[in-house]
Formats: sequence, C-alpha cells, structure tokens
Amino acid sequence: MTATLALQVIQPILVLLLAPLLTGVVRKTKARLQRRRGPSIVQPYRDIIRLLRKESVLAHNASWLFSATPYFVLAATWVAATLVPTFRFDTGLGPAADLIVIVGLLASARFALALAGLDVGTSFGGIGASREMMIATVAEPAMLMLIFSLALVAGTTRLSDIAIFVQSPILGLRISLMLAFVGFVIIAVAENGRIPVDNPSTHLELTMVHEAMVLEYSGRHLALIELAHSTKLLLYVSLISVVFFPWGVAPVGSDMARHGVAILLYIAKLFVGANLLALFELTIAKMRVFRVPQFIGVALMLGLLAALLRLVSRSL
Amino acid sequence: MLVGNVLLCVAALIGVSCFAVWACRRPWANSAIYGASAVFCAVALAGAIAALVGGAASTLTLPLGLPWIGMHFRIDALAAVFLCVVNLGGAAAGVFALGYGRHEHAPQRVLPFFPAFLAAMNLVVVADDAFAFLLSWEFMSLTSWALVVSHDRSAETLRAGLIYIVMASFGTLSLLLAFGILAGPDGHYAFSWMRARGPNPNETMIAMFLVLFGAGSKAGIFPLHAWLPLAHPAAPSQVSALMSGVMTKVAVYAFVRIVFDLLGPIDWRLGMVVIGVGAVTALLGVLYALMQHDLKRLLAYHTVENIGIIFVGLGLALAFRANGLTAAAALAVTAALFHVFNHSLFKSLLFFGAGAVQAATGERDMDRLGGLMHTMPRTAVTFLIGAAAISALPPLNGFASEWLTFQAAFLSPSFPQWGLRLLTPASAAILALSAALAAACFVKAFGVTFLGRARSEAVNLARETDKASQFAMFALAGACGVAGVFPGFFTNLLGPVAQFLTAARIPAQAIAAPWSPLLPVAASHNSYSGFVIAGCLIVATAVVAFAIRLVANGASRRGAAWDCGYPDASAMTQYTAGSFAQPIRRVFATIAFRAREMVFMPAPGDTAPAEFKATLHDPAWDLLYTPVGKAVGFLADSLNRFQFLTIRRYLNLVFLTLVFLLTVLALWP
Amino acid sequence: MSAILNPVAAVLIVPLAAAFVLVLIPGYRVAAWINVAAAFLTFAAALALLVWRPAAPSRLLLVDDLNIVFIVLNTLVGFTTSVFSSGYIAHELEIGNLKPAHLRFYHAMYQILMGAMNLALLTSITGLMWVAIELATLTTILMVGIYRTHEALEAAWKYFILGSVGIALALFGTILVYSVAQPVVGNGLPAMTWSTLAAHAARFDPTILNIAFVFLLLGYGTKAGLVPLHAWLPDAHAEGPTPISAVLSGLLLNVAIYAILRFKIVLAHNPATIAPGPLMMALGLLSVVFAALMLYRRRDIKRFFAYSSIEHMGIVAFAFGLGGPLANFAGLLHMAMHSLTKSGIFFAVGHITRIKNTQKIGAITGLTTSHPVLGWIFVASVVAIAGLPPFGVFTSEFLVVSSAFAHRPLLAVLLVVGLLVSLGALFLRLNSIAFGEPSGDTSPDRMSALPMVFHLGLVLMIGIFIPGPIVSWFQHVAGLLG
Amino acid sequence: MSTFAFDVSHFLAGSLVLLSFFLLYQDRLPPLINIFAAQSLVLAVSIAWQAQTQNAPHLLVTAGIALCFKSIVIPFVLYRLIRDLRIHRTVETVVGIGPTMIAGMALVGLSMALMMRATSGIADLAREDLAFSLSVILLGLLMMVTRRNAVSQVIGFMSIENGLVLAATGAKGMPFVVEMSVAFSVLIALIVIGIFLFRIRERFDTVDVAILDRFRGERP
Repeated sequence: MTATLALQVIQPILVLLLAPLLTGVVRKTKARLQRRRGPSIVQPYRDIIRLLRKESVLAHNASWLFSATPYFVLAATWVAATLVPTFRFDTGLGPAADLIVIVGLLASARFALALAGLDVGTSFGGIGASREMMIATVAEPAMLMLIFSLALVAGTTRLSDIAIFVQSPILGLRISLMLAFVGFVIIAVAENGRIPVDNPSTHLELTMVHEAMVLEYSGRHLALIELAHSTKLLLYVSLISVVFFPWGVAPVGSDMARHGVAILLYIAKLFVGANLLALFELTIAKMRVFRVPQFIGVALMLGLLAALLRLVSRSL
Repeated sequence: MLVGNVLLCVAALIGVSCFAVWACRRPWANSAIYGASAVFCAVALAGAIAALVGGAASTLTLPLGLPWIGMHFRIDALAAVFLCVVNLGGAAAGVFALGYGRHEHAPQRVLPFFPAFLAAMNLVVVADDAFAFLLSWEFMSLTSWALVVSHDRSAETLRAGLIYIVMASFGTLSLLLAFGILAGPDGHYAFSWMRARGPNPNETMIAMFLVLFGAGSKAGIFPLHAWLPLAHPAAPSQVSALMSGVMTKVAVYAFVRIVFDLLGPIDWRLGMVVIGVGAVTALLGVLYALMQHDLKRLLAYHTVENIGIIFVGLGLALAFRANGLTAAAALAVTAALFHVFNHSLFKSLLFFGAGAVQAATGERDMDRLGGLMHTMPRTAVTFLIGAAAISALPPLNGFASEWLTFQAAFLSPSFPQWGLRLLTPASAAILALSAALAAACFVKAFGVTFLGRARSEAVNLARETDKASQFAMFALAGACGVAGVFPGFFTNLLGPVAQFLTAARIPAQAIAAPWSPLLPVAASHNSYSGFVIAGCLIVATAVVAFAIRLVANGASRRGAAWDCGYPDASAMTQYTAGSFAQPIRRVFATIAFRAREMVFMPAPGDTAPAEFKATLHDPAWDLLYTPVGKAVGFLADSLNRFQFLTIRRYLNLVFLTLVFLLTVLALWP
Repeated sequence: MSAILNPVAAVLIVPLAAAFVLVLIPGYRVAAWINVAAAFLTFAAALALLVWRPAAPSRLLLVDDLNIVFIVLNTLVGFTTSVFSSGYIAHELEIGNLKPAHLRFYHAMYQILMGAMNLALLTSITGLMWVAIELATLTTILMVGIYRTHEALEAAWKYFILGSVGIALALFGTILVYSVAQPVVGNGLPAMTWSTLAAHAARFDPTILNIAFVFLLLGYGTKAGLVPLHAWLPDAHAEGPTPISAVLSGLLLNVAIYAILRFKIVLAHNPATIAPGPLMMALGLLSVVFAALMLYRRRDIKRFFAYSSIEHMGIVAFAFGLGGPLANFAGLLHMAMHSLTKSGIFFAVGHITRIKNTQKIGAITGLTTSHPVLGWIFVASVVAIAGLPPFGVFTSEFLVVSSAFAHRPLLAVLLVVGLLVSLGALFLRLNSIAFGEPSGDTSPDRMSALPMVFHLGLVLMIGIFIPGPIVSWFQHVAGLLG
Repeated sequence: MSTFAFDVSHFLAGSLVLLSFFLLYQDRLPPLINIFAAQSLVLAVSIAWQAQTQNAPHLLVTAGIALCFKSIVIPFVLYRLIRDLRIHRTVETVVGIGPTMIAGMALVGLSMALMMRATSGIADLAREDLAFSLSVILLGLLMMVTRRNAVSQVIGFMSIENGLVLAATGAKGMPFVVEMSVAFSVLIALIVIGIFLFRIRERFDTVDVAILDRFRGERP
C-alpha cells in the first residue's frame, strides 16, 4: 500500500524532474550534430535556478492574470504529464482522464498563455498569441483525429488501456497505427514549437510564435514557463512512447524491482526520443508561419486516413 | 399538479407584464418588474426540478384556444429539463437586469415585454398540442421582436428586427406545415394523437425537413442563422442573454420534441442530414464569430456554433436510434442536452459580461476597448470563466459536454451504414476544429476587450458594474464550475429524458463519491472526472506556488514593457480583433468567406498613409438572402405596373379572366 | 308595430328610417349622434336575432345560421365605425375638407349603405340580393368621391365603371341560375329562393349552372376584390373618407363573399357540376400572392392596407374553396377576424393621417414615440393582421394552412409563401411608421381609442379563447357550407 | 309554344347578335350610335314578343324602357355629347377591326359551344336565348376593352345590358325583371351623366385632361 502510494508520488515528481533534462539532451545532441560542443545537458536546470533567483519585472500594465498564468500553465501541463503512463500503467489518476482530457488540459494551458501574451498590450504579445492559437486550431482537430483512430483500434481512449492493447499479442502490424504514429510526431513537433513550426531558440521578431507570447516574462515567472515548456515536450515524448512503444512499462501489480527496471527503460526511451527529435530538427528548415497549417494538415489527413482505413479493415 | 404550478407562474409573469404597461415609467418599476420576473422564474424552476426528480408526467387541459381540442399542457422529463434551462436563464437575467436595467433609456419599451417573453418560452415547453405550441412559439418570437426593436432609433436595429420577424415567421410557418402533416386531414392537433399515429416514411421525411427548417431557423442553423447575429446584439443585454442562451434552446426543444417524440421512427439518412447540418453550422458559426469585432455580435455568432454542436449530438442520436443502438443514442442525446444546459449557462454569462461592458463604456466595438481587467475586475473574472467554459476547457462544463459528444462519436464503428461510419469521424474532426477555433475566438474576445491597454477614453472612465449584475454573473460562473466538476450529477438527471427519447439511458453515475469518474459507456473504459482534474489542478497550482515561495526570489518590480526594446508604443499598436484573427482569416476564411486582403501602398515619397482593406463575403447572404430579396423586389417591381393601368386595361383583365374560365368550362370533359 | 319589434325587420327598417331622418337634419353633431344611435339599435336588433329568431316577416327575407354570422358582424362593425366616424368626420369639417351639406349626405348614405348590406344578407331571393348589393355599391361610390378632389373622383369613377361591369356579370349569373331553376321548380319567386334552389339543385342542368357560377364568381368577386378583379379597391380605399375605407374593407367585401358562398352551396348540391372550390382557391391564392407583392411598393398608407385586405379576402376565398368543416370554419373565423382587425387598423390610420396630415408612409415615422397609445395600438393591430399570436387571425391562419397542407400540400406552400411575403412588407412599413425618430406633428392628440381597443380586445379574446357557443355556431355553418 | 313563335324569337335574338357585330365593325361614332339605337329597337321588339308569347304584360314596361330610353334618349344624348365635347368622330381601336371581328366570332363560338352542352332540363328557346345573350354580352365586353373612346365604351356597356335584358326576358316568368332593368337604366344614366360631368373627352380613365399627367393613385 505504501509502495503504491510512493509510486503514485514518484510519477509526478519524476516527470517534473526529468523534463529539463530532456530539453538539455535535445539541445546537446543538436549542438553535437552541428559540430558544436553545446551546453551541458543540465544547463536547463541551471537556467531555471538562475531565473528563480532573479527578481521578476512586470510591465506597468500587467494584471494579476499575467502573474498567475505561469503557475496555472505549469500546473496544467504537469497534471497532463502525470496522466500519461510513464513507467507503470496504473497511474492512479487513470480513471479520471483519457487522452481527450490531456488534450483539453494542454489547451487550457495554451489558452491562459495566449491571454497572458495579450495582457501587457504589446504587439509582440499579440503576434505570439494570435499565431499560437492559429496553429492550435489546426493541431487540435488533427490530434483528435489521431485519438479517434487509436480509439478505433483499441476500442478506448484511455491511455493505459491503449498501451496494454498495443502491447498485447493480438495486435499485428496495423497500418492505422503507423499512420497515427507519424501524425503524432507531427503534432508533437508543432505543439512544442520545434522546427519547422517554430524555433525555440530564436528571438528574431517576425518568426517568433511561442517566444513572442512569453516575451514579457522574467524571473520566477519565466522559470515556471520554461519548466512547463520542457514538461510539455516530455509529455509528448512519453505519450508517443507509451502508445506506440509500450514495452517495458510495468504492468499493474508489479513489484518494486520491476518498477525500477521500468523507470530505467523509460529514461532510455526518453533519451532515444530526444536524440531522434534533435536529428529531425536538424534535417529540416523552419517554415513560414502560413505554411504551418499545411504541415499540420498532413497530420489531420493521416488521422482521417487512419480512421478510415480502420473502418474499412474492420468491416472486411 | 406540477404543470399547474408552472402555468400559474406563467400567468403571474403575464400579469407582471400587464402591470408593467401601467407601471413602466415609475422609478421603482425596474426593480419591481425584474424582481418579480426573477422570483416567478425561480418558482417555476423549483417546479421544473420537482418534475424532473419526481418523474411522472403531469398533464392539464384548459378550455382555451380551439375549444374542440382545448389547450393541452404537459410536463414530462424532456419538458422539465428545458423548463429548468428556461427558468434558470430567466431568473439569472432578471437578477442581472435589476441593476443593468437602470441604464435603459426607454424602459417602457423593455419592461412590459420582458416578463411576457419569459412566459412565452415557458409556455412553448409545456405546450402539448400543436395550436398551443405554435401560439406560444410565435408569441415568443413576437415578444422578443418587440425587445429587439426596443432601441428603435437606430436603422440597423430596425433592420435586424425586420429580418428577425420574417425569419421567425418563416420558422413558424414551416412548423405549421409540419404539424399540418402530423395532424392529418382531420386536424388532430393534440400531441398525444400525433404520437399514436402510425409511421409513414414519406410524411416523416417531409415533416422532419420542415421541422429542421422551422426549429433550425429559430435555433440558428446555417444558413438560416442570418437573423441571429443581427437581432441578438440589438436587444438589451439581459434580453440578448435570454435570446442566445435560452430561446435558441427552446428551438432545440422544439426539434427534439417533434423529431424524437412525435415523428416516430426516423430513417438513418435523416440522422446523417442532421449531423452534416450541425457540423457545417458549428464550423461556419465559429468562423463567423472570429471575423467579428462587435463583442455582442461575436457572442451571437458563437451561439450558432454551439447550436451546431448540439445538432451534431442530436443527429448522432437519431442515427443510433434508427439502427437500434439505443445505448449509444442515449449517450448522444445526453451529451446534446447537457450541452444545451451548459451553453445556456455560459452564453447568458458572457452576454451579461458584454452588457456590463457596454453599460460601463458605451462601447460594443472591441477595437475601442481594452484593459477593462483593471477597471472592471469582477466582470473580467466572470467573463474569463465563461470564455474558458465555452472554449471547452477542462475542468469546466463546456468540456464535459463536448467530451460526451466525442464519446458518442467514438461509437461510430457500430454503425452498419458506410455513410455514417465515414461522416461521423469527419464531423468529430470538425467539432474539434470548431472547439479549437472557439478557444481562439475567446482568447480574442477576452484578450482584446479586457486585457492590454485602453484603446479609448471611455474605458478609463468605466466603473465596475453593480452588485445585482455581479451576483448574477458570479452565480452563473459558479454554476459553470459546478456543472463541470460534477457532470455525473447532471447526466443522471438527464437519464429519464434519454430513457424517454431513446428507450435507454447511460449508466447511472455514482454521485455519492464526488471523485468517481463519469463513465458513459461501460464497455470502453473511457472516463472523465471533473472533480479529480479540478482537484489535481488546484493541488498542483498550490504545490507550485508553495515551492516557488519556498525557493524563489519573491521580489517583483514594475517597469516599462520590454516589447523587444520598442519604447512607449501607442495603445493603437496593440493587436486588435481584426489583427488577432488575421492568421485564421487567411487559413480558413479565404475559402469559407472568400476573404481577401488588399494593401494600398503610396508611391515612395508620397506621404499618404498606406491603406489596408480586408473584404469578406457572407455565403448565406450571397447565395440565399440577397437573391431572395432581389427576387421579391423584382416581382414587386414587375407587378407594380398593375397599379397604374388604365380602366380599359383593368376591364381587359376581367374580360380575359371571364373568357379563360368560360373556355375552361367549354373544354371541361 | 309588430314588424318594428321583429328584429329581422328592425335590422332593415332602422337604417332606412335613420337615413330618411338624417337627410332632414342639418346639424352635424345631432346627425352624428343619430347615426351612432341607429347603428347601435341595428346592432342590438342583430344581437336579439341571436337569441330569439322569429319567423321572417316576409318570405323575401330569411334568417339562418349562415347569414346571421354576417349580420352580427356587419352591424357590430357598422356600429363601432359610426362611433369612430362621429369623431373623425367632425374633424374633417373643422379643417374644411367637408361642408355641412356633405355631412348630411354622408350620414344618410352611411345608413343606406348599412341597410343595403343588411338587406343583401337577409334576403332570401337571389335577385333582391343583387339589387341590394348594387345599391350598396352605388352608395359607396358616392361616398368615395365625397372629397371632390381629382383623385377621389377618379377613384370613384374607376370603382363605378369596374363595379358596373361586375354587377352586370353578376346579374347575368343570377338570370342564368333562374333560367336553369325555372324548368324544375316552376315560374316566379321559388326559382330565386335560396332554400328551393338548394333543395332542387341536383336536378338543374349542370352546364348552365357552371356558367352561372363563373359569372357570379367574377361578378361578386369584383366586389370582394379578388385578383384580377380588384383594381377599384385600393384606390377607393385610399381616396374615400377613412370610415368608409373601414366599412369597405370590413363589411362590403364580406357581403360579396357571402353572395359567392350562397351560390357555392347551391352548386354543392349538384354533383354533376364542376367543383367551385378549385376556382375559388385559384383566385384566392392569386390574390394572396399578388397583393403580398404589391404591398412592397406602396407609398400611401391607406392603399397599403387596402392591398392587405385583398390578401385577406384571398385567404378567405381559399379557405372556403378548400372546403371541409375545418377549412370552412377557418374561413368564417378569418373573415370575422379580418373585419374586426382591418376596420380597427383603418380607425388607427384615420387618426394617424389626421395627426400627421399626410397619407404618405414615408412621412410618418416614430409613432410609438410621439403618440405612444395610438402607436402601440397600431403596432398591435398590424401584428394582428400579419397573423401573429395571440390574436385571432393567427388562429384562423393556423387552421387554414394546416388543413390546406393536409389536403393540398403544394397550394399550402404557395399560400405560406404569400403570407410570409406579405408579413415582410407589413413589418417593413410598420418599422418605419411606428419606430425611429418621430416626424411631423408630435403634439398629443385628443382622440378616443375606444373603438380600436374594442376591436383589438375582441380579436385578442378570440385568439386565446373562443367562446363555446360561437364555435358550435360556426361549426354548424361550416357544415352547411360543405 | 308554337314553332312560329319560336322562330320569331330566334330571329330577333339572332339579329341582336348580328347588330352587336355591326357595332364591333363600325369605326365612326355617329353610325355606331345609330346601330346601337337599332339594336335597342330590336330588343324592344323582342321583349314585346316575349311579353306576348309568355303572357306577361309587365314585360311591356321593359320594352317601353328599351324603346324610349335606349333607342331614343340615349342616342340623342350621345350625339349632344359628341357635339358639346367636340369628340373625334372616329373610334380609336386598340387592335384592328379585323382581329376584333375574328375575336368576336370566337366568342360567339365559345358561347354556342357552352350553351349547346346544356342538354336536359331547359327549354330550347331559353337555351337559344341564353346562347345569344351570352354572345351579346361577350361582344359588348370585347367592345369595351378594344375601344379607347369613352362613348364607344359606354355603348359597349349598354349592349351588355341589352344582352342581359334579352336573357332576363327570355327566362320564363322571372320576377323583378322590370325592377332590374330600371335599376340598370339608372346605372347607365349615371355613367352618361358622369361622362358629361367629368368632361371625359376621350377616355374612361381620366376624369379631366388636367390630371392626365398625374400618377394614378400613387401620388409621389
């Protein structure tokens, strides 16, 4: 009982703790692939700690919404990340939420962040908020279509059930799942503001999306936002890994040793995911903002196609 | 006699209305009339809840109307649910107007009609024969028309009123024709008779389309929505809230009552039509809304979107029911009705907020607002909650009902028909798209209105709205929260309705333990617990805040905005409603509304300002209303010559008619 | 003496006696009072007929369920119009539109018109009815021209010529009916009496009966203002004194419809004839759609409502043409409701044109602001005539449309389109007249709203609650109409 | 009824139709009036014959009216009208005489076709009479709508009345015939007086030349 409780508590903390590391790994790999030395993989932790020590500068015009948003954004992202099974299927919160709820929580976070972008009343905040919402309008239906296709395969939208289903031997190689996988990757790239949709490391005015939104943040607020950002990336990587590569996740009722193995496997998966992401980002150039919908539209099409193919195959 | 109690409330409301004719100019009239309206609505609400919990249908026949049938009234579970929606909205609007109504310049044009409007909506829901139904239906249109034209000095308002009343009558006449079919040649107008009549596929199909036109024009399905964004904003805000939040729901009630209850079995293809219409309505509704910069018009268009969502749910229910999938049908209908309830809450709330803003600043144009968060903080909070709820964000109620709709859509593989299997995922995607667009739309609405810096002087002079209005807004915001956190409680209440409409109900949810999740389909494990999610969010926020307080530098300093180093930008450089929507306009509206942007740059050296112009074409107007209007105008012009003929030509008409008729007689076999 | 006490006779004698007295009385105030009193006495006599139906004093007269509906309605509206007219005409005198001699003539003519219409309704003889209707037409022609303006004379002339041709057609129809009945029932009056005609109609020659009906439909249809025979109606309404417009719309059109109905009953007894229903439905539908479209280009407020009368007569003709107990009931109800509402509207329009001193729709705005009582009464009346609840016109239109759709869906759809188009026009004009910035004279007006409120009240009552006796009575009549 | 009586009635009614055709054919006013007088005269004879065969002396009153009023007084008044108002002596027609005649033929054909379908229950004489009077009425209407000239339109109307009277007297024992014919004569008298009073020179439509250019009814 206490063990279960401990595992319940470990999961959210682990998620939060690993998130900056994942970002660090991505950055490091990218740098190495670009033949740079790059910052240490713990650099994100250092950044966050430094930001936390600094005072926060608020614009004259900023309202309470502006300072409250970082807390809410981190909380919402964190809860969403906790809902994704990482190293064990029984997350405790499983029955409370399915994949749609996770999407909804992320949408809440985005909603708050976009409002915060508009709060100070600068044109950059507006640019960021407006573009972010535009991208979301394409990404969300795409995500839902993908969820739909998963639900068609697995008969449920509950993540742990999907993962267990994928893990089970009755599943052969499903074309729908492959399409969904590609779609999920595209969504993950778009939602996390990675290249080619957005460049997380640029502050070039006209190309910013996410960074423009949070331009006015500083100090502890910025730290929270950075942490939330990393957590979101982690969330997507874990999501993809648990849905498409659920092997090694500890089943319900496993002992502590099995859980330890599962945690290590999970970290390994994150590591692989981070490397692949870095590789992907390097091989592609950033797009113009108005081409992004077409890019994400591919995910939507894949989702639809996956759903349709699934419908066809079931009827055969 | 529950129905008797409700009818007494209706009678009392009509009495208040008559009293208002006499009293409307007295200083105390505002409080008295609105207070009384709110009280009677609350009483009727209590009656409706009693009926919902009590279960048994209650009927009453009064010797009014057409004496040989009388006026039948009935409260069953379905009516009770909608009575709750109507009276909750009515009571809230009454309380809101206690304060807001004092801003009214011409109370004598509003006060007498407000209670009558409420009474009419109640009557529609309890009516149990075609005559009583249409009488109250059209009376509802009429009273709301009077409220729409209450600010009669503006030509735009009058135009809105005209279009509204014509469309309303179009709807009424469509319903009248539908009832003409259902009543049969002998005129059996009682609903009980219509229920008992045998099925007839052809008649059912025609009637279904007529009802879709009739109820749909009132609810605002595309392309019959054209009156809605004109009329809703034109009325005073408490009325806008009622029209958008409640009256459209009465239209949904009409659709459900006739199509689900009276028409009998319905072909699955018709369900497909409803799903398609709903999906198109949802998508176009929210796109329209995104293009607006008038706050109330934006909200009105947004009603169109939500009606689309509700109709998708109803269409799914029809399709499931036609295939005998009663459990799935129950889920879809529960989702749709739950969304009806939720939408009435947050749409009323948002219109109250818009009204408060309008009363405080005199502005409805978002491009002249901004920064109201500072001057009207409480209104801002409630509006924010409403905006989040309508954007379907967890853990609020909008998310709960959309989640249920998605769950219903996920059951589409059980359809035997190909068309439905393909259409349902597509419409689910459209629903997701419109939900995302809705979020964008409300980021825009809230952000441009309440956040940023003031764009006009009026904003700086604005003061927080009065206590009564605040109470109404906070109550509705609280209700949004409660319905989001405890959705199981509400779906349980909807159980009898689903049972009545689809002969099945979703599994009863355990509401004794608040954390137990909503589990609509036993077979799949899909579940959602608003309570747990809300709790997690609160705990997580608290943990984060506590941790930050513990470890971080808590100092804050106020400074100039950074803005990448541009100092002292004018408030005019902020993103406006139009610029916020620009990316979405480019992505979506280029196809839907043929949106075009043109930039006129002066030649180098020329000091003339550059000009930017965005044009939109409304497909409903371009393809439907304008041609119809032109056709009527053309015919009127052509026939108008008959006013100016000479006597000889008039005689000629008589002569030709005579000869024609005689020839017909001569050729008669 | 007993003849006077007999309400049947009273309904006829009182107006004619009053007309005789009114010719002799010079003072217009007294004349107006006598006019009201006579109209009231006639109405009282008609009401008495409801409860006590004595034997007709002559076999030329007849009281049955069908015509008593019309008589009560006729005398009622005649009475309220006389009340309205007493206030209205005095004003015309003040501003010099009319001279006292005109008024003498006017009041006498008013009573003759009432008497003639009552005779047309009460008589049991086809020929006498024709004479009575001709008399009523002639008096209204004279009254339409009473202002002696060019427009008024022209309207009267148009009315005269078209009315005369209509009357000629109706006469030929009457003669045809006689000559077809004469071989069966024998020479003389029986061949012109409703009851004998109906009783023996089955043995009449169907071909000639058909021709007769065509002539009667067109002849009396001219009086009823059915399109394309309507041309006199809008001008006559627009140029005559407003009380006469009210009487024309409210009563004379009904009398013409009554005449058509009587002959329709005769035809209904002969199965070999063509069904008269389709003809009436066609003309009715044409009237509805045509008048609805004509409403859009009207600039004169009285002509506007005259076209609305054409539309409603179209609905009535359509309903009676449709037949069946439900549609006939609806037709009767609609006719009654239209009479009450439309005359009420003309009362309001009379006040409006008097206050604003113009009949141009464009020049009248903001009435609810400048004259709230009159303005809102006007709004309510227009709402009622547009067929919106809770007024009685809604009830009758509800029945007409729903029963029409059950029998003839396509025609019902056409009818609905016509109704919708006309509603659009009504509200388009209502918007500009009743709302917006007030124009013209905004000084408060001394006027009696009582006749208008009375009419509206009746229409409202019928819309919500139709008293049982009226229903059973109407239902019986609807049954008679077959 | 004897064959002879029948033939006479038939002949007289037929001549009425023939005279109606003459009216249609005539394109000058004075002869038009003369022909109308002749038609009224024939009508009077026909009524008198009916009075004799039907044994209905009251019909003689109608015959007298037809004779005095329509074949003497009215033509006289119309002549004066033409002279006083200086009306053109030619009749303006809407369509040519030829087409009008063809239309008239068609109308007579129509009325015959209609009446001949009546087979039973009506006396032959009455049937023939009705067919002829229907023709006269239709021809009168045709004249009213194809003539632009007020006087010829009045004559058209009066020939309609002739047809009516023919029908009324042909129907055996019809009551109120006299009353109706008197009432109708009043109507005609009023029309003629109206033309005089309103000084209608050319057309029915305008009451006075002064308002020729006004918008009818819809005053802007």
